[in-house]
Amino acid sequence: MTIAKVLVANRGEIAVRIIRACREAGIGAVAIFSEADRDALHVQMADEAYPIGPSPATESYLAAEKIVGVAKAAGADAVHPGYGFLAENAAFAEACAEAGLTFIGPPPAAIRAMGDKTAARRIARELGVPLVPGTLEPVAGDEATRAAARKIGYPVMVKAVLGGGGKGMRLVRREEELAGALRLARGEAQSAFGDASIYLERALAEPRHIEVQVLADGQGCVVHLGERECSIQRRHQKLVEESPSPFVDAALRERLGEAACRIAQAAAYVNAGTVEFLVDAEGNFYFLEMNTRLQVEHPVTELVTGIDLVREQLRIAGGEPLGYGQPDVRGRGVAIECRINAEDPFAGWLPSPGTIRGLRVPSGPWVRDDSGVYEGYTVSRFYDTLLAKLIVWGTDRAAAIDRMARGLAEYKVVGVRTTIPMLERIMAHPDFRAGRLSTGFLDRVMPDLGAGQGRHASIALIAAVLAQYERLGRGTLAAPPPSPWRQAARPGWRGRPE
Amino acid sequence: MTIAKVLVANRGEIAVRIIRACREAGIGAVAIFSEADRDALHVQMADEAYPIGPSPATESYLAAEKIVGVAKAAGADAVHPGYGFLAENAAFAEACAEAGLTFIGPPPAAIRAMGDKTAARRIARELGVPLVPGTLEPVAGDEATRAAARKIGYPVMVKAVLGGGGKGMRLVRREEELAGALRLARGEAQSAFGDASIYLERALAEPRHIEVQVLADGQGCVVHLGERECSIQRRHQKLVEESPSPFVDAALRERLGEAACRIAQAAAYVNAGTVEFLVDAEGNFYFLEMNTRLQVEHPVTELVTGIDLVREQLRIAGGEPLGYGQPDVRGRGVAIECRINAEDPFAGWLPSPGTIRGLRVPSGPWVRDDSGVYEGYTVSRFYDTLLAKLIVWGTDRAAAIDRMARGLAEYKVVGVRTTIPMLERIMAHPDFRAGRLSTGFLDRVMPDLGAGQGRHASIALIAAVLAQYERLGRGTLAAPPPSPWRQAARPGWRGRPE
Amino acid sequence: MKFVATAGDRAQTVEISGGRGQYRVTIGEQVWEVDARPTPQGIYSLLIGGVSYVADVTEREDVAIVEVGGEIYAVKVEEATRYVIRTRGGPVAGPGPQTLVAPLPGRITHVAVKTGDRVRAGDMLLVIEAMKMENEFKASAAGTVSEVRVQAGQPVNAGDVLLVIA
Amino acid sequence: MKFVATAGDRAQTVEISGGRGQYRVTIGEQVWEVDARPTPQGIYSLLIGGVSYVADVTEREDVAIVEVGGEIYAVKVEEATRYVIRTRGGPVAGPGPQTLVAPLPGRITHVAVKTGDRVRAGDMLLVIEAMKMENEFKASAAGTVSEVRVQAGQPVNAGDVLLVIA
Repeated sequence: MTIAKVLVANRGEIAVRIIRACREAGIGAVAIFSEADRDALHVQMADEAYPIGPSPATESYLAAEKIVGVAKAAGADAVHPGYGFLAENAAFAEACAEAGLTFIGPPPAAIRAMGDKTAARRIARELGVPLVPGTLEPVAGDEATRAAARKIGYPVMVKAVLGGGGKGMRLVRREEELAGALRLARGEAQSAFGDASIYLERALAEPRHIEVQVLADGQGCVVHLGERECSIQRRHQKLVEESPSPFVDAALRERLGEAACRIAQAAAYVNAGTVEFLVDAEGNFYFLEMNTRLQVEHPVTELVTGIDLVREQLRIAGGEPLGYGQPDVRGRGVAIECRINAEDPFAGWLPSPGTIRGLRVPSGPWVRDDSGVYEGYTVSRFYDTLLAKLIVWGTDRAAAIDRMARGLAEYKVVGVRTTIPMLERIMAHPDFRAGRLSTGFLDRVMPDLGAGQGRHASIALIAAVLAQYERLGRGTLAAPPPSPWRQAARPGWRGRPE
Repeated sequence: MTIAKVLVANRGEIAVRIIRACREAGIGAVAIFSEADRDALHVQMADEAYPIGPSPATESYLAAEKIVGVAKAAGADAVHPGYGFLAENAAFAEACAEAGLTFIGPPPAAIRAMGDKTAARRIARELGVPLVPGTLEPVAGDEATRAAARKIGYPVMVKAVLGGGGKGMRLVRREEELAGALRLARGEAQSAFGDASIYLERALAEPRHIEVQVLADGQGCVVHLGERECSIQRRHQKLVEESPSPFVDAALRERLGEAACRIAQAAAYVNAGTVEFLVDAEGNFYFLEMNTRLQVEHPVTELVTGIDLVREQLRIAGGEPLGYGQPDVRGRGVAIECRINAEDPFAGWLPSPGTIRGLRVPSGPWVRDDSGVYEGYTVSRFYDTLLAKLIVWGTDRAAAIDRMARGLAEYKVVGVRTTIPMLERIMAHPDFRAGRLSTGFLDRVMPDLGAGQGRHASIALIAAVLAQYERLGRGTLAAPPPSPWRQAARPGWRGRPE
Repeated sequence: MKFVATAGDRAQTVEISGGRGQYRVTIGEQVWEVDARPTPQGIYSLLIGGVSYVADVTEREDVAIVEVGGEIYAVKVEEATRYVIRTRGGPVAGPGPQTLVAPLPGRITHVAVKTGDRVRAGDMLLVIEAMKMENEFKASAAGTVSEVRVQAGQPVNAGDVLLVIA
Repeated sequence: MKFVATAGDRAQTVEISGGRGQYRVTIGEQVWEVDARPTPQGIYSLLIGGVSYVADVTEREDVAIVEVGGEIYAVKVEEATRYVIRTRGGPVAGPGPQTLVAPLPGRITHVAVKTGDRVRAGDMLLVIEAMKMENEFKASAAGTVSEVRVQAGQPVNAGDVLLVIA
């Protein structure tokens, strides 16, 4: 059951992350790429790479049958789905198994149990884990929904039963808005998940989004690796994550971790997974859902615990026992992750595809860049906007924030707009520094923010004029660098001059 | 005594490292640059940067008076010397103090006490710390030297009293070689240190080079941060370093650390310093010398202990107490550093200045790049060959080695030759993997190594021919990338078309 | 050489001389001695009075997007003579028809208005899906929809005119 | 198009056709279908039969230095016709005078031989200090020193002739 060659059924930074783990484990890595992705970094990093179809994901990265076929043809014995695409698709996990490929993730039954959000809520309820008040079954019909919403109490969240990633989700403040929100949410759910089923939850006021990482081996051993706080979001999508949460003390951590492990055990979970909670200002926590895959923000847990989650996924999928228990998992310091997206935060987070003309990536002490791009790479309009994740570690939260601010200031991306300037503002914000986080943070902070704040206005004018002046050939910019050393670096004798 | 603005009296990767620490601590950073260094990365990273003189170091980075003048003019209140240049120059430390500048390093008396290697040996002897057998005073006159060498027993090392960094050092196997070696060593010592004094030590057979990091505050508190193994050297200069040493067990670590702390205390040492030892195959250790500055290889200690050494230097220089004791210093896992030098390891390590035309730097989990260069940067012939240091961390030594191999394989430097291919071979070598290290390692392993090993010979031919074919315009390489998105990323209205 | 640099609503005359890395820049009354080094990637190292700046310059159509110290500026740079010719006729007469242009390629997922609708500033006009995000476009001023050129489900390219408000 | 590629002592005919990223390369009997993407930095992504290679190509004077998979090759590539013309005269006649040329700029710190000295392979000739390193140059074959053009302490540029052995 040892894994020798893994097909990575993904693209971008997470494909690169998985390929790196394979390389370090001495496991072969096979990439797949769509027509838009021949130049992608994961193609260059892999040992082998095969075309999988046209650029739209439905015809390539979501084409389960084709992917299984390539895996077999390349002689892979396992498939890592990353996150997104087919990562939480139980049918794909089954197709892998039928083809004799190890699916690096949980068993199909666990994916199904947690993929239906109302079924997951029922499991949590049976275990006595607190839930956000709401329905335990999908709601059907406007009348029944209205009644259920009234019973829960407004504001309510309308959520897709097969949801995830903020899709098919609507906040409803008053009964008048309910019918319209239902229509939109059902439509989104149908097109995103192929299923229009909806359930309701009470909307908490400015809750924190806190999630617990679990690892479970095939022998029934389950541990948790502490929590991540993911409250800084835009459009219900995470932008900044950290571990541990500044809000969670040792006692709450133990209760959250214990609840997460019980849910994983009840679902007969194996491999890495994440149990998400909402936590209110009083420290009450409520089970939200379980993600049956690696999370985008897994690196903050890695830097704090020292445990390589992708390496653990490979080991567990290969049948190895974890080999350690809860007391062996010890955190040190604080880690923060910022998502570097090709979006313009000053223009409503509008996506910004294009060619990365210049790229300088920060590094140095305790700075990690998990990236899927390089200088000269063209960001495609076909896939999501995540270019890279910048992750830092510090002995405490203040040190980690200072380090992140330093790293963001070093990060230069020329040619596409990115979230970097907004992330810099978040790191500098007194509420963020004080740990006053909630999922409403960005909406609360955003209104104050303009693009240029004027401190460097003159410098910007100078740079712009200089660029134009030089383009017109008036200054012939700087001395050209001295020509590189043009002789072979070989001491000793050179032959007779030709 | 709080430090608000630091002048960094150095260049290259260490200047960048120090500037990063200042930035994270909220301290202003002032760079200096020689004529050759206007384009250097440390100039771009600093808050302020001032020219300091012509390219030769004697007229710029070694021009103590000029540097003190710039520091005063810029309103700096402290000076960080980095390593090399003026870092172990007691007169410079005194000049800083006289100008009212805090020297970020030990007091001048401690620099002097340890700078004279025979004086340092006498201190160690008084403390009962074992020494490599040899002279406790400089030796003068061929006759007296011959007698001393006979008493010590051959092979002997001839070493400069004010030495360091492998300069003025000669191995003498037989008495016949002594006179010649003395002449060469004295000449080198005179030109490198302005002093031709020489002493003798017995040359151990394939010893390990193991050094202990210490931190001492101004209140008399001294701790050690464990050891580094630096046995992989070429030309007596380190190439690969790691912490902890695979050879050192807890008992030996405690004895080494205790000896290092006692030497620091005896020298009234303050700030970060390193005590170097040779260790023989039986685990006997011998004091070699103390380096009164930050070491090139300090990052491996940082990644294992979680302690930011440059931040600690700033804190100690600012008068803060350490705030922790020996039991609080706890290591986790293993870290390895590789030096990426502009040298051709297949041509006698010949320096390779030139322009870095292409650069791809590894990153991802637990990979740190401490670099002083960027794509397009021209490596000057005036300074040393160190471009960058690649540092990795792993839960154990095997994981760290696998990670380093992965990182080196990702590292692309086009335009200058580097040590990377040799470092890759070292990581793959069974002796290295087994921890069978000694200062003779490279000489023992080198003979087996040629440049191309033939596995990829056909691929190399294809790439070379393709480059020529495309340069001749026969293939018009690939489709040009789609033009970047040429419109301002602003949703909403655009004005009347012009 | 004289330029007019416009950032936001403000146009300023900027005079520049020198070259090969050493420049003198005059903005209004203020004179700046600038030591500048470019990189092919559009990253400039500037030393001005000892202070070190790294500025990114991305040139788009007629505007330079400059990023420096975490701030972003859109600066339109014109030779002074051209600026005078362009603006000699006085300011352009009041607001005419306005055109919503697709700023990026994607797919229209929703159109909220039809021809003849009156809209106010802030009213939602349409949604473009791109890079897995739904991007809402709102009216920035009041008016009447005179033309709707797209419908839901339709793919669009950057630069396509989507709708016109008179 | 036909080239002769020489790596080490071995010259091989290499035929290449195609373009825009898709090539057919023939070396001897073997045919390779190559999907190649360049970057301006000289970093090539190659896919050959599904296997992914990243090769660096640095072009120096008349030779390409290629780095791939941790291996380094110096490959001289010539158009086949030129190669034939160059080599038609047969191999160059036996060893003539040999010239030690400075491979990098630096300072001569030591000259170990003088005119008239006989040297053997491996004998130390001189030392150049550059980038804070002392770089020893040794004779690769026996001969008699006919000319010494430098002395200790003297700076040299890359390409300077340092000494000649007849």
